[in-house]
Amino acid sequence: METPALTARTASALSVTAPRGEWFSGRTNGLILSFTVLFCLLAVWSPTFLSGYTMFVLARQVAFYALIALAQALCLVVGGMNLSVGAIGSMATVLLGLGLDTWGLSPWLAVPMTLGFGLASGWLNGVLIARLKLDSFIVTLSMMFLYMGLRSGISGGQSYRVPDSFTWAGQSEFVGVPLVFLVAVVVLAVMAWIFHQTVFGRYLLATGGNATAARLSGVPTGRMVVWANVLSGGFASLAAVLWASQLGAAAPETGDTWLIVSFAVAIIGGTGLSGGVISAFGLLMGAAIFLLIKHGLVEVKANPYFANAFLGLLILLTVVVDRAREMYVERVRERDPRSRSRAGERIPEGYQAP
Amino acid sequence: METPALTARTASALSVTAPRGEWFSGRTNGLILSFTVLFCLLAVWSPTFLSGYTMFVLARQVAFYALIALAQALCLVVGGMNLSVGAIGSMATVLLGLGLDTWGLSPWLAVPMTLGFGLASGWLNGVLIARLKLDSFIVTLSMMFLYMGLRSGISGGQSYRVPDSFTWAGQSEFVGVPLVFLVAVVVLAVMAWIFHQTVFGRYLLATGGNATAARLSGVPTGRMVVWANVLSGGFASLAAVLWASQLGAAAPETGDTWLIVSFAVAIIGGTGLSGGVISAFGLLMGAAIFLLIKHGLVEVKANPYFANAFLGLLILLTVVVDRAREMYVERVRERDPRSRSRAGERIPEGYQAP
Amino acid sequence: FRPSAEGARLVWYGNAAHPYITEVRAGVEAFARETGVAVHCTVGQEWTQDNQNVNVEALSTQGYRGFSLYPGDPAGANALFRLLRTRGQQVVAYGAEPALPTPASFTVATDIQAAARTATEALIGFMGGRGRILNVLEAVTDVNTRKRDEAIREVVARHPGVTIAQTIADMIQLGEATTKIQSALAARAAELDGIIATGFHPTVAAAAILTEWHKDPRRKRLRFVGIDTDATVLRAIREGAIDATVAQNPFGHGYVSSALLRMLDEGWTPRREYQFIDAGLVLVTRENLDTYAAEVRRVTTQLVADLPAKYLDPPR
Amino acid sequence: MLELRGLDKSFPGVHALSDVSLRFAAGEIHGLVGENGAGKSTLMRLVTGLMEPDRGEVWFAGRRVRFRNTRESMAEGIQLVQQEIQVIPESTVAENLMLDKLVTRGWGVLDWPAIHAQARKHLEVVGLSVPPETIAKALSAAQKRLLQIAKALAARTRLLLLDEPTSCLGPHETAGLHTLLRELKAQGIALIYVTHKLEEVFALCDRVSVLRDGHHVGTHPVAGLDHDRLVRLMVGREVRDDRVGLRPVSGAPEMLRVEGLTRRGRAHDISFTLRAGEILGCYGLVGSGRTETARLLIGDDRADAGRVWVRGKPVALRSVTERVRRWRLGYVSEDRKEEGLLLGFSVLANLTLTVWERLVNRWTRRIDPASERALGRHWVDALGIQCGSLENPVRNLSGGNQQKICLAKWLAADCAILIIDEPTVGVDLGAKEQIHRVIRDLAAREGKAILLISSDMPEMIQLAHRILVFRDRRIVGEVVGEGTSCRSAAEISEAIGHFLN
Ligand SMILES: Nc1ncnc2c1ncn2[C@@H]1O[C@H](COP(=O)(O)OP(=O)(O)OP(=O)(O)O)[C@@H](O)[C@H]1O
Ligand SMILES: Nc1ncnc2c1ncn2[C@@H]1O[C@H](COP(=O)(O)OP(=O)(O)OP(=O)(O)O)[C@@H](O)[C@H]1O
Ligand SMILES: [Mg+2]
Ligand SMILES: [Mg+2]
Repeated sequence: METPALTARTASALSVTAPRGEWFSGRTNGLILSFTVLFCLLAVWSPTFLSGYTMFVLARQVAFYALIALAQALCLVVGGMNLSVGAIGSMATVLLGLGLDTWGLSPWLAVPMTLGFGLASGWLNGVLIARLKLDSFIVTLSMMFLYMGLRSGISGGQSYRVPDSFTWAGQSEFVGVPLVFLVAVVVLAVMAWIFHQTVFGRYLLATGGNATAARLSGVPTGRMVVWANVLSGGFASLAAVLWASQLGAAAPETGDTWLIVSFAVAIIGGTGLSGGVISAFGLLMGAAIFLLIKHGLVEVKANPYFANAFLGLLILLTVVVDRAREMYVERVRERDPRSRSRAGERIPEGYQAP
Repeated sequence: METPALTARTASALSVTAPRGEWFSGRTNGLILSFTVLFCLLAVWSPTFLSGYTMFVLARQVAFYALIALAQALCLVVGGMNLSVGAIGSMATVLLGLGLDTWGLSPWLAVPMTLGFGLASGWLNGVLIARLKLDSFIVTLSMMFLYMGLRSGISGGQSYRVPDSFTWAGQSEFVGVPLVFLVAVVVLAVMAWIFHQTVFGRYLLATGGNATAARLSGVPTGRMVVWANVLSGGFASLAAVLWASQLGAAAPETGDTWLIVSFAVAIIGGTGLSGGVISAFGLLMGAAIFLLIKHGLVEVKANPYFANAFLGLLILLTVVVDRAREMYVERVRERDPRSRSRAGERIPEGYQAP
Repeated sequence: FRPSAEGARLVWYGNAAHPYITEVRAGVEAFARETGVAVHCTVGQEWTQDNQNVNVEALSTQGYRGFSLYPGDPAGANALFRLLRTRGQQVVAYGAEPALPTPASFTVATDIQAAARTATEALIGFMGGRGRILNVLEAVTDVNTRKRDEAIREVVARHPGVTIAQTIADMIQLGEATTKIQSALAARAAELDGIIATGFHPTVAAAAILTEWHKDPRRKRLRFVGIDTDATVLRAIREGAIDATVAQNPFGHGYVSSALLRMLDEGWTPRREYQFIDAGLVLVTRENLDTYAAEVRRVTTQLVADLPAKYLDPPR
Repeated sequence: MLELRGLDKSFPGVHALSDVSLRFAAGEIHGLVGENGAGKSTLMRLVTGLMEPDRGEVWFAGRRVRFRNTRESMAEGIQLVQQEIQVIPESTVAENLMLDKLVTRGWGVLDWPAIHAQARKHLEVVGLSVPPETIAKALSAAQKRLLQIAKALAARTRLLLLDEPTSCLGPHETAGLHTLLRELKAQGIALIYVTHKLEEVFALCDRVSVLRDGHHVGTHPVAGLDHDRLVRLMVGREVRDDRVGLRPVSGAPEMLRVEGLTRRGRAHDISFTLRAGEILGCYGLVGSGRTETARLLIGDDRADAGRVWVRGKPVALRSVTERVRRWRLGYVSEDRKEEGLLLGFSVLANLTLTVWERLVNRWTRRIDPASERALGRHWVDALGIQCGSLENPVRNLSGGNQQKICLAKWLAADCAILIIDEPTVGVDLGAKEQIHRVIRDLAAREGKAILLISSDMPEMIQLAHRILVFRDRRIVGEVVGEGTSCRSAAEISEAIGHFLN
């Protein structure tokens, strides 16, 4: 029978949906490019940039950003969002502090308790969203206020002390690589593997891609939404634990800046706002780019009052350049019939259905 | 994910898309109900609640919330969002301060200049989104950082003085009703009229409803996106001007809390997150409900450290009750064929296309 | 002006663009001008500890010798301080005291509890020794808020005719502060006699609200004392809309901490492992509105003069 | 196998099914026909648990069943190919196909090679030769439809329900599908087949049931039926739509002239002219580039080369808006859900979207509500759109009625040139005739120039004055009448077939 040569309409390139795992496809290329350019610029500019210490502090910070973004991306991927990432992190920190400081528990008890809280709060979000069919925005907004109120009420703004046996994790390194960074990389790799290789991961993606179609195919979409939220809460609390460990104190204000960061890094890293698309590697790159820009502004002694303005311009520049690159790639591919026939397998990036 | 519940529901219920404009249909009923309950509770609880001063300050505050939410809703309605509402407000305030204080301009010059900036910044957002086909999230995020950087850079965090001839507007009243409130109500009424009755408004809605279909029907969707952003920027700067006028100073940090508030009020007020749905009256109600909850917490002397927690719980309660009411209405309508046939003209709420 | 100085060995870091930070910076710059010692001045984007960590860690990779820092989080800042100390960099905290024990050598700050006590005493004085107070607190994630709250309660407890009618809190932004204070006024202006605000945002918001409130002569006179010297506040004092405010000497925070860093860099050693230096405070009323700045400056000069004698040993 | 007893279902304002009792046997293909909105799709939904009946019982394999969702009905071996295409856009073809039966190596770990191998097998069955790794949103509508069918067939099935499965398939794919279905029948599977194409009923079905306005009006063995009788059963009256032939329009002014229009990879060297009052057909197999040509014409896609004149004036503007407004060019999209309708909006808004600008009061700048409603009413009546009320969101309408709205919106728009892409997909016989009449009237009475894209050969033959034949994204030939004489349908299709091979 006659089947038209298949030309792909669009795709967001970061999708992990091509199951053989195009870890480095499309948009990810753009991210790697931006990252490399930034990295090289900084390395040339500053003699201290390539020092072990700089790498250490940067890697540690990247790890946090990536974890927080992952917590956000998990909700985005099923078509929702989580405004309460930061608040869950905050509340988790307070619980951790209560456990370690006030109740004098050992870290081996307090940390699981904290993570348990994260999972439970995610579960609560998920259940409200999926079972009561409420909007994820409203639910997580309410929860954000709830936890923010609780954490200040409980802690009174007081940071909790944590024992040295606990701070070890956040401050130690492993052949020069911060433990925290290793944790984040392992978590991201596992999540990437889950999204590529397991039924669970594919179900999450399908739920975000088209909930109705997924449900008709027997995907328990409600349960998937709950799971996504559970994981989101879990990673938010994990980030909180690691942060407290690095900080050497459980500060209730932890998480106050996470909301914007989590969205920004997730989106820069190529997670689709409308669901169904995620790239673990993209999250890492997104976090690195975001942080390199911030670090770079300090390195070049940009007028600190205007630093945010430069940050904004650079983010905009990054996406505009990326867009230009995409348009160019598309143009080239269209011109060259050979590359188009291959396009049946690969997907032209960023093509906007007219 | 299964949450289009809210969007789908509101899409039918609140939509001003039904061209005869059901100003008080469906979800709006729920809002009025919540508002009335809160209002009556407060009136009974507190002897001072019905006093002139209370009404005055509350009305003024509602006006701000509603304006900010409108700025957000305009972008939501065309299927985007505006993370830079607050930053535009902030930058506008600084410009206003520069004009009035540093350059010594008259308010008649400084205010138009400020509003002009708002419109221009919205235009810039819109052009980047519509012409370069960039994601509204990323564009407005970058702009948020940009303006936040500029405002701190320019102002150094220092408030500007404003002359008394300027503070008049924010503090005066008109038979007991704050001028600011009147402005907001007029603006909302005009916007409601535009959305119901004019081609421009309908085109905005259509763009958000289904951009492709709208474009293929000859709706200039790109231009509509630009316009929505222009108006959004304009209203953000209007809110900034009124706020400076009320505060009696141009404080650069104006706008720092607008982001969450604008989203929360718009969503509570029934603006769909996925576009095509807006209700001006809903915005007003949303703002009033949000504020009454906040005021109520002060009235009842809720523990200030926990105040946010109560706020979160009450918002959640409001939507859960509303959801229950909808389910009930739906159930009743299904049971009773007579009400069903009457309901033929009205739009069934909460119906989920299978 | 140039935001940073070439060849500087010292860093002053302000957490965010904020009137308080601007005043501290004025102190640092005055120090640099008067002594000719270059100080790299830089300001962050947010008050939070994690933003401070990102920025200061980036700075510390560049080989500065000493840091003058505001602890974003009293306990959390210590990890950052420790990091700097292990790299051989000196740390002086300003503005607020970090959680003890701390790796910082000094804190130069106003005793916040003393400031709160002074303000409360003044308010009670204005109220004629009796009446009901609205207590307006600032950030609920800041432990200092609770300390101020305690100080206020302690003073109120000493005056039998005075009670706290209500406490409101959690306003780290002017809009929030305005909404809440107005709500409180709306709810119980009739029962109130005075308002105390112990933070920048509540003070500025309350000054604006009371200015408006007192425009209507039929309204009850509400006494007010705040803690901050923003222009709006000073203007309200001059116009008589509010009664007083407490100046906390931010100029001194900047000046003295820089002076300490310089001495540490020159090899002076602290007498004790950690010392708190009270930067003093001045109550600003209509009377000393024009002279208080000079008063504050005098306090600072005196402090700097006392440093070698009281807090440090000369280099060997 | 399946028995329905007194099924009843109402929606606000619509009694979609009333007291329907039917029996379906194993090893039988049971046709289900009826006008748009007769309740066919609703019936399917009730059987598979997508909706619950208000009253009545569903008996399957001798047991009363009450499915609450498709998972439960699928477990019983009931598969549904829905009228509306449902795919998960970001997922691959293989996944879309196998989502409910992903092969694992245990512990939920996927075995992609096995999944792809199986998927390839299932795709082969329906003749869909795309790599299983393809992202689903890259597929054309026809490919998506085949994917959906493949999916239903991939499962262990005892009862297969097909809701207008051939609505966007070409003749070739349709024939393939029918062969497949006959095989399934031979295996003792029960099939229910909903269609508006009566040829298919006669070619395929053993018995046929007719629904009208939600009522079951009869079940008949196909053997004893003829076309006219079936039409009368469905519509309740005679439908005649048998004008045949090509009569070139001459002498009328030239409205549209296209020369060498090219967009690499989508359409190549397209040239033709279109006169006022002329209906120019574009025929071709699925994917032959007709839709791409239309998109180039309306300016939604940028051409690499070629020129376009409207009424002799060169057209340079690129945006759709300009083309619509300035050159009065209309385009009825082939994809009603994605590109045609504002699904959440009311019927009225969808109908009048293209004319709002003309309904504006000069002074108040307000859209005149009375004329808007009148206009909406007019088109609802003219095309017999079943919509309950004008305020009903189009999402709630039956597929055929949605299609009518898509078309009506442009009929209302008063365009000088109208490009109509697959106008009658999923539209019932009576309405099809109405639509045909409207299209003919537009051309004949109002002198509109119409470019008609259709994969429906009879439709093409009945409407067109001339037919352009597309293949491989080029025009490969043109079929015209000779003088004023009509050609027979057979002659025309032979001529077209000649160009296609
Ligand atoms: N979800 C719904 N809400 C409200 N009304 C509905 C809904 N679904 C169907 N209807 C109405 O029920 C009637 C029957 O619809 P149905 O989809 O079963 O028709 P159909 O026979 O499949 O028509 P078509 O041939 O056009 O597909 C129509 O009038 C339709 O408007
Ligand atoms: N905008 C686009 N970009 C890339 N590929 C496209 C685009 N639109 C369609 N295609 C692909 O081109 C092929 C032909 O599409 P087209 O729309 O022409 O098919 P059709 O509508 O079935 O046939 P016809 O063009 O004859 O109407 C399809 O396989 C489709 O996937
Ligand atoms: Mg149907
Ligand atoms: Mg086509």
